[in-house]
Amino acid sequence: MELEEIRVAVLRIEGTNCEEETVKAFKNLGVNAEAVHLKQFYSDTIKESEQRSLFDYHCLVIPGGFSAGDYVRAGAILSARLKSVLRRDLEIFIREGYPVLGICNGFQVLVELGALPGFDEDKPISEKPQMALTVNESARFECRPSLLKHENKCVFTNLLDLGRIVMFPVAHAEGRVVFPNDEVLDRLVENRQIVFRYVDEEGKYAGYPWNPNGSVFNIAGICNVKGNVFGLMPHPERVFWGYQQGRDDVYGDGAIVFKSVIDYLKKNF
Amino acid sequence: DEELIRISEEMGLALNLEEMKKIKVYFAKKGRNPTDIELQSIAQAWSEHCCYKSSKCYLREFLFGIERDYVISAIKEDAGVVEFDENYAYVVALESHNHPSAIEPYGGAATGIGGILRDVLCMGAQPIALVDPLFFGNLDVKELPKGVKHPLYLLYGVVAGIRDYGNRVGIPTVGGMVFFDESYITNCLVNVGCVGIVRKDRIVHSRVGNVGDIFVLVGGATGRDGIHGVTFASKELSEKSEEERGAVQLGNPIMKEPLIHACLEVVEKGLITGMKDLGGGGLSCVISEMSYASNCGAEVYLDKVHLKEEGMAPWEIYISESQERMMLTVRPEHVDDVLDVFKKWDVPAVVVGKAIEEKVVRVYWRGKKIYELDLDFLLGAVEYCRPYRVRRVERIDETSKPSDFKSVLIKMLEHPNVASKEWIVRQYDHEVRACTILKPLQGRINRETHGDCAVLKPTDSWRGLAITTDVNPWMTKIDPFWGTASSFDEMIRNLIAVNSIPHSFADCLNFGNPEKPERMGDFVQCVRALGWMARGFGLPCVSGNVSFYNETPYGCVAPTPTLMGIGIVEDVRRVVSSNFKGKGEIVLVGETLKEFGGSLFCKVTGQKSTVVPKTSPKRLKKYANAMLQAFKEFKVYSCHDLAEGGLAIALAEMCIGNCGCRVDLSCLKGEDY
Amino acid sequence: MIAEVFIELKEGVMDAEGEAVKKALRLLGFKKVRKVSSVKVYRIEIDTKNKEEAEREVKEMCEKLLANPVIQNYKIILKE
Amino acid sequence: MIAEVFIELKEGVMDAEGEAVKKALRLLGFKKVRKVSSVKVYRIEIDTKNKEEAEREVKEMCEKLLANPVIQNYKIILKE
Repeated sequence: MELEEIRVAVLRIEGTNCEEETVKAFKNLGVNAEAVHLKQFYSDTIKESEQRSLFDYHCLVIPGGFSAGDYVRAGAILSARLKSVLRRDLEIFIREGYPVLGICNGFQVLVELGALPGFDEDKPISEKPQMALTVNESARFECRPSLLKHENKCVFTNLLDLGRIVMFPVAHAEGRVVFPNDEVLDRLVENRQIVFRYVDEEGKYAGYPWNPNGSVFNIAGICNVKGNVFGLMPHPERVFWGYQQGRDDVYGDGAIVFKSVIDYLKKNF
Repeated sequence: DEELIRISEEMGLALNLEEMKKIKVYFAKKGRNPTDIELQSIAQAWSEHCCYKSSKCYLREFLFGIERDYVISAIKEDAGVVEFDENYAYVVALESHNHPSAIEPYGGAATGIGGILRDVLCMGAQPIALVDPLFFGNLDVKELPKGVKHPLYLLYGVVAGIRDYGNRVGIPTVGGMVFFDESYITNCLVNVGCVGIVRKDRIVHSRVGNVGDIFVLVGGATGRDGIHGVTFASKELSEKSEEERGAVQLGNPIMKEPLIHACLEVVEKGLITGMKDLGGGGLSCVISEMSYASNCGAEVYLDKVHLKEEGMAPWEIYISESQERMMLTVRPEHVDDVLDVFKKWDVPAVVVGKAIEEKVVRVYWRGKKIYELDLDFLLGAVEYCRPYRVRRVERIDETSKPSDFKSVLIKMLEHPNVASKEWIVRQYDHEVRACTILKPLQGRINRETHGDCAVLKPTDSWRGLAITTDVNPWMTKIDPFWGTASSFDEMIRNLIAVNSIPHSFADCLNFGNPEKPERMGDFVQCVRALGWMARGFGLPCVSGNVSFYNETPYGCVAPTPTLMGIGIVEDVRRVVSSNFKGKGEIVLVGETLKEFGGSLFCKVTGQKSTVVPKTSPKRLKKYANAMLQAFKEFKVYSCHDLAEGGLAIALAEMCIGNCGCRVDLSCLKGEDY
Repeated sequence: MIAEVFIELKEGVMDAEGEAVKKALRLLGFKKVRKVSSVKVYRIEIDTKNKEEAEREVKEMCEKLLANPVIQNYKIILKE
Repeated sequence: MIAEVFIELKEGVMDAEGEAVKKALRLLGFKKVRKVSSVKVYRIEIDTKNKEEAEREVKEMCEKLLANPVIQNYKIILKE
């Protein structure tokens, strides 16, 4: 499909914060993207002109922030609301290979929703969550730069060479990856679903502060089996431009995530 | 007369005898007795917090009226509005939230952030950055007076409040400072500042648009929380302050976040003619101030206000300071569109009254008129040029060379006022909105050091805004005049250090009880110094706040004129960070004199000196221009200003950021200090 | 009808908040503290005719929103 | 000795978390929910010889760190 035809929805409810810079990132690459309030997908109190369906878009992004104040657990309320109003559409959307991206709070929502780790292709949203993102080991909010090693490719990183180290900043209080048992981790490794891991300057899998939250296996971002649903705690939209990380070149490390998904959509749809 | 005083105490009006007499005369002429709602409303309007009655005459004399063509609106409104470039203006506000934070640190600090965000929002601006200058008692305090919380408890509570509110509302906290001194043991200071950006053709003023406009109250429901918050801030804290729980309001960031979006949407669509936030004094102050500023009056129907609790008396509704509320004035034909926008964002909005021709405010409750006051009387307010006595600073200088430099340096680096505040900065999301170019912590990853300013890039152009906050209470405690002048000097140097052009500043003046002449003397000295430096340098003061009564029977705060400086960065790609880059010569700019008054060296070694560093605006201007010229002509790798701890600490901070350095001091003339 | 929902971390899942509180308490001089665990409790007032219905409704709330089975256990106590 | 400390907001103080959870539950279809209030509970294991000493220690912990008497009430339950 053509660049101009691509339409991206960046989901928002009260408390999401990073939708504007995420929309700007896509727009700068020539696609039309808009911030869409969850109510616009289902509520009849919304004016006709503003009502939307998930299939008006080719990519869904759940941005960073504190959806519903992060009460109960980060992302819990938004994922419960998503599950109750959009579950059927979302399952079709994922099964047909459309890309879904969850950044920081978005990753927490995808995990609570059961869309990640997403082992079962024909049932993209599992009944029960199969992993959790819980309070950081430092029991504090962490806003710091973090270095990530690219372990495996997915729809959102296929233009990035394997093994490359990039800098995306992190800003979260509940980003520690926890699995119910080791078997889940082994399957993720086996299926090559681990996309990014926290590393130090020499590329080694170091502890705090390089691993800002104490995640198992230094996991920073994973994708589902098909590779079209991707969730990560660091913020690529905050290093889209070079000047955002003190570099002279035009694009920063984060731009590759947005370029890859556009390239995927142009080739496959 | 005793009866008047009794009434003032009983109703918590915090008004003195003279003010109560003024009210009696007014109502005698009216031929009727005042209702309780009228008395409460007058008490709010005449409180120190709302009308600056003890400070206005000195502020006007020394500080106001520094004109610069690029200033659009200064001092008169909730926030200063200054030109940023051809089509954008930036908005600045700095305020204090001291009294509630001493009682409930978490809620006090959070509502402080909520209030300052609304001051910027009501000019129609999108908030883009927050700063939090904080002042606490010394951490190693042994015993505390009864009912006073430990500085560590207050620090954790305040930082948690700012973190949870600022992060949730999605505005980056990019700067601030933390200062520890025993004078803050019983009175911690929580100052908060905010900067916003607005298109020039979208600026909204905090006054009624025109007669016939409809008042629309938007945001949270009204409850009993925060009643007398303003009068509570206008008297000394005492042990029993703890019972005045009502005076502490609690913020709700998840109600505030959509409120910001909704307000900006109605501004964007040009649907409103005026907007003002409900801060101190609640509905009473906002209605009267908006009408008074447009020379018109207002009719208000209290039954329309949506309430949080049942059974509230009309006066409680009228002066309640519940959080997250804004007042809009809207042309009648736009009211429905405005209500629609707020419904989409799940933010309650309701029509509560309309603007009328006659300069009077009438309030109706269940169809009955229960309040009618002339605005000139209500807001003509009372003003004092309080007597003051300036204390003489006699010169003492008992400083001498320390025997062991190394141990002194270690002690200076360990001191809480110099030690790294990374554990606080890392808890604030200082990068949300992706416009933070120069971060508060600079240098190699996970080895960062403190920078002088944060720099933001608010629009699509390469033009940026540098923000810093500064004051040195050790110096102002010894010599209020030269201490304030040096703090202004340090603020300018912070702005220069990142290659930004000093453009404007806001102040928040925290002092003790104005009824005591020597406290008033300190205040006048500080304001005089500020006026002298700002006028001499040519830097306009665009917004400010005065917080008196920061005093308890146990002690009074050091004179604390907190300053927030704003600089213009012509091209964000040429900002300069403070850590060494491993190459280039080290150049020290400026003279080094033996001025140890209020210095870290004296604090650490216990030696005594009252020679506070002196400065002059002309010389400062010359240095500033020379530095800015140097940035243009030479490749400057890094730059840092010398503050607490002088050259030693400045060099240490620059090394911590990246790598070491070798320095030969023999070229410095004069004694070796 | 009032239901109290207790949500606690499962055995083996590190309780970061509990650790932080323990450290702070020891800093303040409470040396005898051995372990602190944090528990989240929601007190829900619900209009149901009888206890069974309330129990069923609250249980569903825990499954759908309040507890994440991977790391948390929940316990419901009903009160008149 | 195990002490359970219940920390709750006082009457009239707005419970932002309670409000958010109530709104979410009603949006999920639990219309019968009338009110939700959030309660923080700490389970503290402490080495003290007897109940009185434990009670006194934990009470002091609440005063100094765990609760702010201005806006919160606390209740201590001791268990063997």
